[in-house]
Order: sequence, then structure tokens, then C-alpha cells
Amino acid sequence: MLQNIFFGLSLGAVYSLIAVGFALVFNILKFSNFSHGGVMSFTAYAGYLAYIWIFDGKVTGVAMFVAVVLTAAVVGSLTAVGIERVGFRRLRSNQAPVIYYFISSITLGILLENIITIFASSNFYSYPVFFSSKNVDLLGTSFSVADFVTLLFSTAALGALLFVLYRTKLGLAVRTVSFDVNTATLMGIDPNRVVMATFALSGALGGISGVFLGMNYSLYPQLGQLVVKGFIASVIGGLGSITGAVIGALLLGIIEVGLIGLVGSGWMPACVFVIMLVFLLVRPRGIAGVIVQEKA
Amino acid sequence: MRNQRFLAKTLLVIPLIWSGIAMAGEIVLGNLQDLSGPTSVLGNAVTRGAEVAVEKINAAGGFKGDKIKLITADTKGNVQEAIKAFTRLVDHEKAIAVLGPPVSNIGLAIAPIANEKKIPVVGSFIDPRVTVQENGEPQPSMFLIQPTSVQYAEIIASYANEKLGYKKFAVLYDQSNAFAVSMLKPFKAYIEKRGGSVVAEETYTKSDKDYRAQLNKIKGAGADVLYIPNYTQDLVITVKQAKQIGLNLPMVSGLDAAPPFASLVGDPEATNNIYFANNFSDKEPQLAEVRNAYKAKFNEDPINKAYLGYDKVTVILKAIELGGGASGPQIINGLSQVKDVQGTTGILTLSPKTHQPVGLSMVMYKIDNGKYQEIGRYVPESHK
Amino acid sequence: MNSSIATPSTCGLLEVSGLSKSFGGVKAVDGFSFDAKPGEIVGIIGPNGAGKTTVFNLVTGVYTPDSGSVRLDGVELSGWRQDVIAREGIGRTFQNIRLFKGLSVLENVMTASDPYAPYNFLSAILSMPAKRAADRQATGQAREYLDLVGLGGMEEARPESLPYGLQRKLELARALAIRPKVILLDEPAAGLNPSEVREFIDLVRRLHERFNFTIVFIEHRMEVVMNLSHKLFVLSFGKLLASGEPEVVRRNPAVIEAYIGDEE
Amino acid sequence: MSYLTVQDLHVSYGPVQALRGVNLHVEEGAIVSIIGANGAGKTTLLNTLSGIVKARSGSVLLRGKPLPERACNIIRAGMAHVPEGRKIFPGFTIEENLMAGAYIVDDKQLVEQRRNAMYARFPILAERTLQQAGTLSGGEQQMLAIARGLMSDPGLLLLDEPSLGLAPLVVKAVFELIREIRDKGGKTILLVEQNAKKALALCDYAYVLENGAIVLEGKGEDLLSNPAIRKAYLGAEDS
Amino acid sequence: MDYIYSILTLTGITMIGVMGTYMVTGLTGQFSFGQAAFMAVGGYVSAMLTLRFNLPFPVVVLAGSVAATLTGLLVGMPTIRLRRDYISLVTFGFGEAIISVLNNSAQLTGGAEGLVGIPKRVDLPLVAVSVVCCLFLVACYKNSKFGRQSLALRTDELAARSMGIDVNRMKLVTFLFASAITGYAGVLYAFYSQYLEPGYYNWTVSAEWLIIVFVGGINSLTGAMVSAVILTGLPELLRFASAWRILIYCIIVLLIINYRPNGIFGDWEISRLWKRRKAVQGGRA
Repeated sequence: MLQNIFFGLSLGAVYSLIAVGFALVFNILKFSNFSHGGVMSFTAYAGYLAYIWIFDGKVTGVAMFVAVVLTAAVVGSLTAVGIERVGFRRLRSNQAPVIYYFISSITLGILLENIITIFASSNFYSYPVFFSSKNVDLLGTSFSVADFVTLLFSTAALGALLFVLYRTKLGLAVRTVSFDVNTATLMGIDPNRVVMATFALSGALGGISGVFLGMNYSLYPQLGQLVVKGFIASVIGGLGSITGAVIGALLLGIIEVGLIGLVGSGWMPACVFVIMLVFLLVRPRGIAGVIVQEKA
Repeated sequence: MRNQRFLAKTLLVIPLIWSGIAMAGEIVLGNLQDLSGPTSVLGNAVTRGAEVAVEKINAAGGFKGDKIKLITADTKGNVQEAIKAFTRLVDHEKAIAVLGPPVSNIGLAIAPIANEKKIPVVGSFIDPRVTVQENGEPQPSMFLIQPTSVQYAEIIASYANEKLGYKKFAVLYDQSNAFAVSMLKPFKAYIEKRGGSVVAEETYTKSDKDYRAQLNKIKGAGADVLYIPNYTQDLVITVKQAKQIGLNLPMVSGLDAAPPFASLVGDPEATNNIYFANNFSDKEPQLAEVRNAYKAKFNEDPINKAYLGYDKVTVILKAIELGGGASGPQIINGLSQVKDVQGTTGILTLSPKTHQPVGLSMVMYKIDNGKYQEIGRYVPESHK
Repeated sequence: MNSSIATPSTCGLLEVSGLSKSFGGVKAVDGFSFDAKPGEIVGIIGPNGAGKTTVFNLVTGVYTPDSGSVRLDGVELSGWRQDVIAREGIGRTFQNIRLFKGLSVLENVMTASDPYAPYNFLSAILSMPAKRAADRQATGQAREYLDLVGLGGMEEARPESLPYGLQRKLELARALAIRPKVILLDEPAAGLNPSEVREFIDLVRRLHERFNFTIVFIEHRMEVVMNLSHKLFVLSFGKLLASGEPEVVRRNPAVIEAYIGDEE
Repeated sequence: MSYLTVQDLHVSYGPVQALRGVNLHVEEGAIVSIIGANGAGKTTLLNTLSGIVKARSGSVLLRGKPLPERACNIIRAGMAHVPEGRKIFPGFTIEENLMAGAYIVDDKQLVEQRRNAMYARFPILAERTLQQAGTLSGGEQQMLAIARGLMSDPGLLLLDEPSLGLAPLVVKAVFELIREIRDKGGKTILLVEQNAKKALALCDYAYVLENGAIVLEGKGEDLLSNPAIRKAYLGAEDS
Repeated sequence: MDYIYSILTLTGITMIGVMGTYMVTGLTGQFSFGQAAFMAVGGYVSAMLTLRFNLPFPVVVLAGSVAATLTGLLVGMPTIRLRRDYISLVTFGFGEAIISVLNNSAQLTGGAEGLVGIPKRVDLPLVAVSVVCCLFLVACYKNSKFGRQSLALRTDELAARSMGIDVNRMKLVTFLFASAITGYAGVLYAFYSQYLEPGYYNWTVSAEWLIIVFVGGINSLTGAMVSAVILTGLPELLRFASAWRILIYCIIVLLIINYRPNGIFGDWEISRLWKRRKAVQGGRA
């Protein structure tokens, strides 16, 4: 039982990084950003290339891990900012309906995935082993160092994000724009720069997720399709809410693992659907909906 | 509106201009592969292997003086795309034979068309339904150059059961993956016929990335061995997570455990005590030339699908020789007569009754602490 | 002075009493009551933020009132769904024109009669005679309404391509087409220039003469208010401040104060 | 010298003319109010000044210089806008709202200093710095909005209907506050108000806006007794 | 010529599938992210009935469409009132659930290995006739009170309600009709390709259909159809570019979304040409 909850949580931790990157953009532009999946695939490979071309032989172990993660985060930021420029900037100045952002993001996701397929897909790749593969036993559950690091790093990344959002001027600007663009402008905040910054943050998270996915699951172009888990989690969590996305992701992880134990893995997706349906009927605003309602 | 009409007209005209017309003295082989979909790694490997073969033949003056032209069409891993791509290769590019994909679903989808058009497809789609119809007749145009999933699964099952002495099996497979599913049923049937049993059967689907809950259930089931007939990227996750939860069972798998699998895992302790059956042996002399040519051209090691791609070209050319001409029906005729042809993956004999190879052995390997050890070719008694 | 407007009869058609609604602790409407007799034209005025549009939204079911009742012809409507209330016979226009952009001018008006169109799904997809006849009739009626408001000949235009004044008229035609017993106009003259305002007043009078329905409107252009209304209700801070004949109301010191503010 | 000069400002929303050639001047240190009925174009005027709405033609000069092109830079030129309906950030704490107001100020010490000054001036806010702003009462929200507007220490403060939806006692407090901001803070204030009497009593100079055009202007106390004001609000006496 | 035929046939089937997406997204503004699942339901139900009970083709066609409609009812009833993003999530989840059920009921459906042995009952003429018929039905629907009310509620739900339109009911009716049409596309596909597999119906197909509708024009059936032809044909034209073709495809889609924000056709319909002519004639009379 405890073991299963732990599995669920660590799976949820992976999902939550994705979901938060996803929710960040929703927070500002109010659409589900499916290009986030493309960013994850892209950065997973970028991190790998950085390892092969730059860091290999220079650093090892944890230092290598940090180097790769940082590179991926930077590449992710740049990619996401580029995506905003190519896919959404014009739509914003045209004040296009949200639906167009959505379509644009799906197309960009496919585009990135395809770029990887063209350049990197006649073989499998994987990251080097960053950590000792020893298991740690704790409270009757056993988990690997990599798992632990994933959990730790996800928490740290989310913590850093929350710090940025709630303790820095940039975060203040992001939250302000998310509430009302015009009023934010009156405060002297440039919405374009805030949107770019948001994409950069989201991209950095995408980069970190990408490395984790690559590290745990090896590299292949469709890696980023795991973005759908982020989508589910952030909708359950209450769209646009960062904490909601985290809770939604952890919940999704636990539910998935729990269902595998209960009904077997074959029926799991169908059961997840039914649970999701019932949940949305009972609580159409998602978990964090309470907070949203209180605001009104 | 005028612009749009112009656009539409232009779009309609382009395919007519782009007509592929086969040149005289040229043999056009179609290559139907997944270049951009979920199994693009496999499709790209087949393509590169085939390119190596074609390049080698053309460099030596072509096949009986005719240059070989390989035209590759992408299926996106999607059967509807595959149908379009296949008809294009045949009707438009005038391919006289097609190198099939290593994916059975696509084989199943194009079989009716290939039969109708009498264009042979030589593939590595292991689902026996691709090559043999429900009534027991062979699919006239479909040929397989590696063991079927039944043969393949039986080779693995037989080895695990008879050579290694395992009785109680656990299985973990991707329920949404046709390859994995097709490798499961015959395996179970073979094991159960021999008095063994499957004590735990767990599944996952394509979008799942965490199998620890399943592995944990398997852990408590008291199995001797774990059978994992899945794609490479899944195997990587499986062994890593098995180690994490302290599941120390030996494992048996298909050729997806072949290199670079162990190096992808990168953890010798996790890749321990794993047996698998592959199509080829690195030690066999016929391989070296292909491997070197491949490495020289693409600067990477070929994976097993690349050898199969190479062999598909070899077999088709052999069939042209045997059938007496380079037309679809002649090649089909020739393919039924393929006997004792040396391929990179073994000595091929195709049965005219099933269009499947007969008595093709596979090469057993063991991974010990991340190191591959070749055990040798194996074929169960019942296949001989 | 408003002799051209038909005299209303005596019993109430729309009776709203004790209407209250708060949003997050702020009382937007607080026990407001008003009534309109058949054929009467009633104006609701009040300073910015007094809750006028909220009253309309409560009457038409956009919001559910916290308390109070809305009765049309003696039937209690509060708590009903918006579309049911509309079908009961309350039509409305909006402060910021809300036309259907994907539809032509004609189709915009037709949507009003569509909920009653006497044909089923099967006739619709097969374009059976019943459907065609019904649509032909609906088209005819819609054209009539368009002619009435002066939009004849613009049936196929897109609403967003019309000048602003015509968009207001189109919205009016669309509201008329549901054949309401009561029509609620939310700042119908907003954004119109003075000549358009005069034209608009004439138009409303003409329509009223012809259909003799009840009109309740919110307006801040005093020209419109004074020219059209039989009766005025003044709303301030969600509460009824004054009511009665227009001339009397506008001399009411409390009303003047609410509008112009108090002095020290 | 005229602190703010608006010349022949025209604004349209699509086909609707919202402002038709507005001219006005605001002297340094003055309180100038713009009064008019609902829909006369008062809010549009302020939104155009602060760049949220783009003018079709006309010019706006602040201390003789044209305003920056982009809306987000206008506050840097020394003009802060307290929008209609207050628009405080409801999910933020009071402290965060003030910080948002000081977004353009980079000097942390300065921000802290100003924040403390605001708390000193608005004790009601100081009591609950960590409370969510959305839970404040209307009057408190208005105080917060004004305080937020002052955080950038603007030379000119635009106030849009500060009395909207507030009870008379609270309105009185808000108007006293506005006077204090001018008298003690030395700010120039452009006030848009519907509450004409209050606004006229407070201001030095006033403009009456009707249908997007200035119809009347004069000193506050002069207009206060002018019967035309009533007409602007409640229509012609004789029609 | 077979090549052209097969492309035309499959394009025709896609066109019918896209009609479903067009109705849900173009008419009522909902975001169906699992439209392909209805195709799966239609295809599998009809194919299984044929394989197990050998029912005549017309009967299974009907059964397939009805099954898709009933599934639509099951999904639509509880969810149609939810807001847009939730509808996309629910339809998405539904699509995944259908795939998992198909994979998991291998005895019935063949599971991931797919269903083989479906007789060939569909050819180009039948598909062509189907496209014309479905187009007729959908165009009539759009042009009826149902279409008008759907379009009205798409642009402005509040205003639509105030016109007496029962918004939820109208959304549901359109959703069901779309399910039926998409289900029919599924039947055609099953009996053309003679092979079905669950993996084909995943969300990327639904997403592709959405892209098609948007490229064609936010609110134009004509546009949706033209863009279905172009965007399913385009990859064929680009085959010479093999691996690059999806890339080119994406870039073209992005250019259209960015530089022609209402899609190729906006809300223009081909029937307007005809209407205008009639209006001109009417004017003369």
C-alpha cells in the first residue's frame, strides 16, 4: 500500500513538472499549450547532444546531471520563446480567438516532434548514468537514487517557480497580467515581455521534464506525447492554477497506480476516463476552483 | 477567391508533373516504412539497411546490368497512410516489389491491395495472418523473411522451458502494441502445452511510463522468469524499474533486447540474466561486410532491423532470378521457390504454402551484467 | 405631450417585486420592484453602477435572484432557465450589441423564430417540404421585421459590416421576432449620434403603435427617456429611489442628488 | 505652464465615435475634474490618455512632451491611472497590490519607504497587509487602488469615478483623501466623476463632457451654480 | 490509376469524418478532441456484426452509425454543459478509453493486432456518393433552424439563450448528428481498408481533423471540405520530400493560421454564389 502510494507520488511528480509548465502558459494566455510536448522532446535530445558534444569527458555524475539539466532548461526556454514568437505573437496582436492558439500549439508540437524524427531517429539514445543505481530502502518501500533525485529536483524546480511567481517582480508581473492585461499595463508592465518570460519559464520546466523523461525512459521522438498527462492533470487541478496542477498531477499518478492494482492495467484508461467524468460533473471547476470562486 | 482557385488548380496539377516513370534498365523497388511515426526508429533502420544493399549492388554494376532504384515511402505508422503510400509506390513509381515494414498492422492493411495488384511484399511483419489467410491459404503476395510471431515466440518459450528449465512464467506486455500481443498468445500456448504455467499477466499501454505497480504485482506472484516481448524503449523502463522495486527475476525477450538495449539502460546490474532471441549472429562472417558498409555510410552501428532491410533486397533479387523476370507475378513465383539463400540473418527457405521461412533458427543471447553473450543458434525440435 | 403613444391598460403584465442579488457580499440589487402594464413604456434610470443591467439580467434569467419575484402575466418566472423565460415572452437587447456574427442579417432575425419552427430533425437534414415551407415562412416574417426597422435589402449582409446604428436596429428586429409580450432594451441609444437618436425614438414609437407591446428600457440619454416613457423608475445603489411620471421624477430632489451628487 | 495638454482628441470604437475633438488643460498642482452623464466618454478619455485606447487623431502633451507610444511606458513618464471599478488584483494581498503599483521602481529601499508612507496614510490597509484584496469592502478597495496608483510617485494622477458604488460617507472620505493628496502630496489630479456636485466642490477647474465633446468648462465653483449642469445630466428642461 | 482512386477514396472518407468535427467545432464551437473515437465505434461495431453474424451490409451500416450516435449520447449527455476546455478533455479521455477498451477486449475486437477478414464492400463510387449525400445532409442541417441556432450559440451563448434557444439541447443534437456522421465514416473505412486496429483512432487523428477545419475557415463547411482535400492531398504531393513533408505541412498550417486568421474561406460558403444569383434574379423579376 505504502509502496503503491509512493509509486503514485513519484509518477505524479513527473506529471506535475509537465502539468505546471502547461498551466503556466494557460495562466497567461488561457489556452492549452500542446506545443509543450514538442519542447520536452526537443530539449531531451538537446540535453543529450550537450552531453555528447560538450560535457562528455569533462564532468561526470551529479555534475554532469546538473550541466545537462541546465542546458536543457536554457534550450527549453529559448525554444518556448521562439514558439511564442512564431506561433502566438501574431495571433495575440490580431486578438485571435483562443481556439487558434490551441490549433497553433498542436501544429507546433507536431513540427518539433518531426524535426527530431528527421535528425535523430534511426537509433535509440539514452543519457549516461548520472547516479548510482543503488536502491534505498525506507519505511518498507524501496526506491532508486534516480527516483529520489527526480522527486527532489521536481520539488526544487516547483519551489523555484513558486519563488519566482510569488517573491519576485517578474512573478508579480506574470500574476498581474494573468488577472487583467489592461490593468497590468497601467502599472507599467509590458505584456509582451511578460508573455515571453512566461514561455521562458514554461520552457525551462519543459526542458527539465525532458531530461527526466529521457533519463528514465530513454530517448525517442514521441517522448513529449506525455504532455497529455499534463493536460489531464492541469484540467483536473483547475485550469491555470499552478498548485492545482501539482495536486492534479499527484492525484493522477496515485489514481493510475491505484487502478492498476484494483482493476488491472488494461482497464485503467477507461476507468481514468470515468473517474475524470464523474469528477468534472461533481466539480466542474477543478480542484483549485475554490480559490477561483473566492476571487469573484 | 481567384487566388484560392489558382492554388487549387496548381495543387491538382503537381502530381501529374511528378509522375515517376521507370527508366529502361532500371528495377524499381518500393520501400514502405514508418519514417516519421511511433516506430520510425525501426523503419529508418530498415531503410538504411536496404540502401546499403542497393548501393553495393549498383556499385558492382547493378543487378544483371540493371540499376536498382529504391523508392521509400513513409507510412507515418498509420495504416491509412500506408495504403496510400503503397498504392503510390506501385501505381505511380511503378515498383515491381515492395520491401515491407517491420510492423504487422501495416502488413495486414496492405495485404488485400498487394494481392489484388499482384505485387510482392517482402517484409518482417511477424503476425502470421499477414502471410496466411484465415482459410489456411497463403496471402498470395505477402512474404515474410523472419520467423513468424508463432515461430518466434515458440523459439523463446522452448528455450526458456526446455533449455533453461523455467516452469512458472510472468508476462508483462504492451497491450496496445500488436507486436507484443502477437508474441504473447503462442508463447502462452506453447508453455501451457508443455506443462508450464503463466502465473501473472500484466499489461500496460503506449502512454504509460511507469510499470512499477505491475512489476510489484509480478513480484508477489512466485514466477521463475519474466517474459517481456516489447519494444526497446519499454524494455529499458522495465528493467530499470524492476531493479528499483527489487524484482530479481531472470527475463526473456525478443530481439528488442539486442544492442543498444543494454547500453541504453546503462546499468549492468539492471541488465542481468536476460535471454533473448535475435535474427543474426555477430560472429557469422556474412555480417561483417554489411556492418562495415553501414558504419561507413551512416556512422553508427546497425540495429537488427537494418540487417533485415538488407536481406529484403537480397531475397527480392534472388526471386527475380528464380521467377525469371522482373514483374510482380514472376517475382511472386520466384519468392515461393526461395531455398537456402544466404542472408545476413540466416539461411532462408520460404515455404510456398505459408510464404513464411521454414526451420529458420534464431540466435540466442544472454545479457549478463550488461554484457552480451552469444549462446548460439537455436531452433526447437518441433520446428525442424 | 406623448399623445401618440397608446394608453396603457390597468393591470400589470410584468411585475417585479423585492428583487435582490449580491455578488461576493456586495448587494448589486437590493429589494428593487417595478411593474409594467400591457402596452406601457417604462424607463429605468439611475447613475452608473446602480444595478440597472443587473435587474435586466435577473428578469431574463441570466442570474438567479437571491430573493424576490418576477411575474409575467401572473406566471412566476424567477429561477427559470433563460431560454424558457425568453420563450415565455420576454425579449431583450444588450448594452454592448450582441449579434450573431456567423450569421447573415436575415438569419440573425430568423434565430428568434427558430425555437418554434414546426419541423423536426429529419425534415431538416433532408430539407423536406415541411422544412422548406416553415423556413420560407420564417424568412418572410424576418424580412417583414427587417423592413419595419429599416433594414430591408440588407438581408444577406454580415451584421458586423453594418454601421453601428443599423446594428442597434438589427438587434431590435431580432428581439421583436420572438414576438415578446415584454421587450427589454438595455441602453438602446448608446453610441448613436443625435440624429440617429431622434430616428430611433420615432422607430420605437412606430413599433409600439403597431405591436402595442410592453417596453422596459434602461437609458441615460434624457432625450430618449423623456420622449418615450410613460413611467420612470429610478435605481440607486440597487434600491428604488423614486418612481412615477417622467416630469415629476426628474424634478424629484432625491433623484437630482443621486445623479448630480450632494453638496457639502 | 500647462502640465497636461490635450488637443483635438478623436477616438472611435469601430464605427462609434466616442470622443469628438476634446481639448483640455491641466495646470500643475490643480485638481481638474471632468463631469458628465453615463456614456458621455469620460472613461474613454482617461483610457486614451493612459494609452489603453488608441486615439484616432489629436495630441496629448505631458509637461510639453508627447506621451510614450506604448501604454506600459506611460506610467514611467509620471502619469498614473486609477481605473474605473478600481481593478485591484483580488487574489493578491494588499501588500502585493502595492508592490504591483511600484512595479517601475527598481530601488527596493524607495519602494519600502513609499509603502510605509502609504500604510501611514491608510491605516486601514496597514492593519491587514497580508489579507487578500478581494475581501476588502468597496471603500477599502478604492483606498487601495489610490494607494497603488501613488506607489509610482506620479506627478499626475488620473482618477476614474472614485465614488462609484460607494456609500455617501465613504465617498466623503475618498474626496477628502483626494484633496489631501493634492495639498500634502503635491500631485496634480485629473478626476473623472459622475458625482458632479462633489467633484465641482473639490476641483479648481472642470470640464463638462457630453456625447464625447466638451460642452462647458469653468472654475468648479462657477459651474456648481450653473443650471446647464443639470441639463447635461437630466436632459433639456424644455423639449 | 489505383493510386489516385485510393487517395480519392481515403480523402472522401476523411471528408466525411471532418464533417463531424466541423459540426461540433464549427457549428457549436465545442472542441472535440476525440472525434476519431466515434469513427472507431462505427467501424468496429459494423465490422464485428459482419464477421460474427454475417448481417447484410446496409444493416451493419445502420448499426454502426446508430452505435456511434448512442455512444455520443453517453458521452454528450453529462458533459455538453461543461465549458470548452473540459469538453476537450472529456472527449480526449473518451477517445483514449475507447482505444483501451478495444485493446482490452481482444477476443471480440482482435485487440492491438487488429481485426482482419472484413469483406471489401466499399469502393470509390460508394464513397463519392456518400460524400455527396453526407454533404447534402450536413449542408441542409447547417441551413436549417438547427444550424442557425448552433451558430448563434457558438458566437454568443448568452444572446442565444435570450432568443429562447435551448443551448444545451442544441449542442447535444449537433453533437449526436456529428457522432452519427463520423460513425458512418468509420463504417466506410472499415469496409474499404478491410482491416481495423485501435491505434489508428488516437487523439492525433482528431487533432488533425481540427486543424483541417480551422485551416478551411472557422465557420465554413465549404472551407472544411476544401481543406480536407488539400491537407490530406498535400502530404501526397509532398511525398518526394519524404521525411520533410510533415514539416512542410506544419509550416503551411502555421502560415495560414497566422496570416489568414479566419482560415482560407472564413465563413464563406459556396452556396452563397447560388444565393446571390437567385437574389439578383429575384430583384429583376
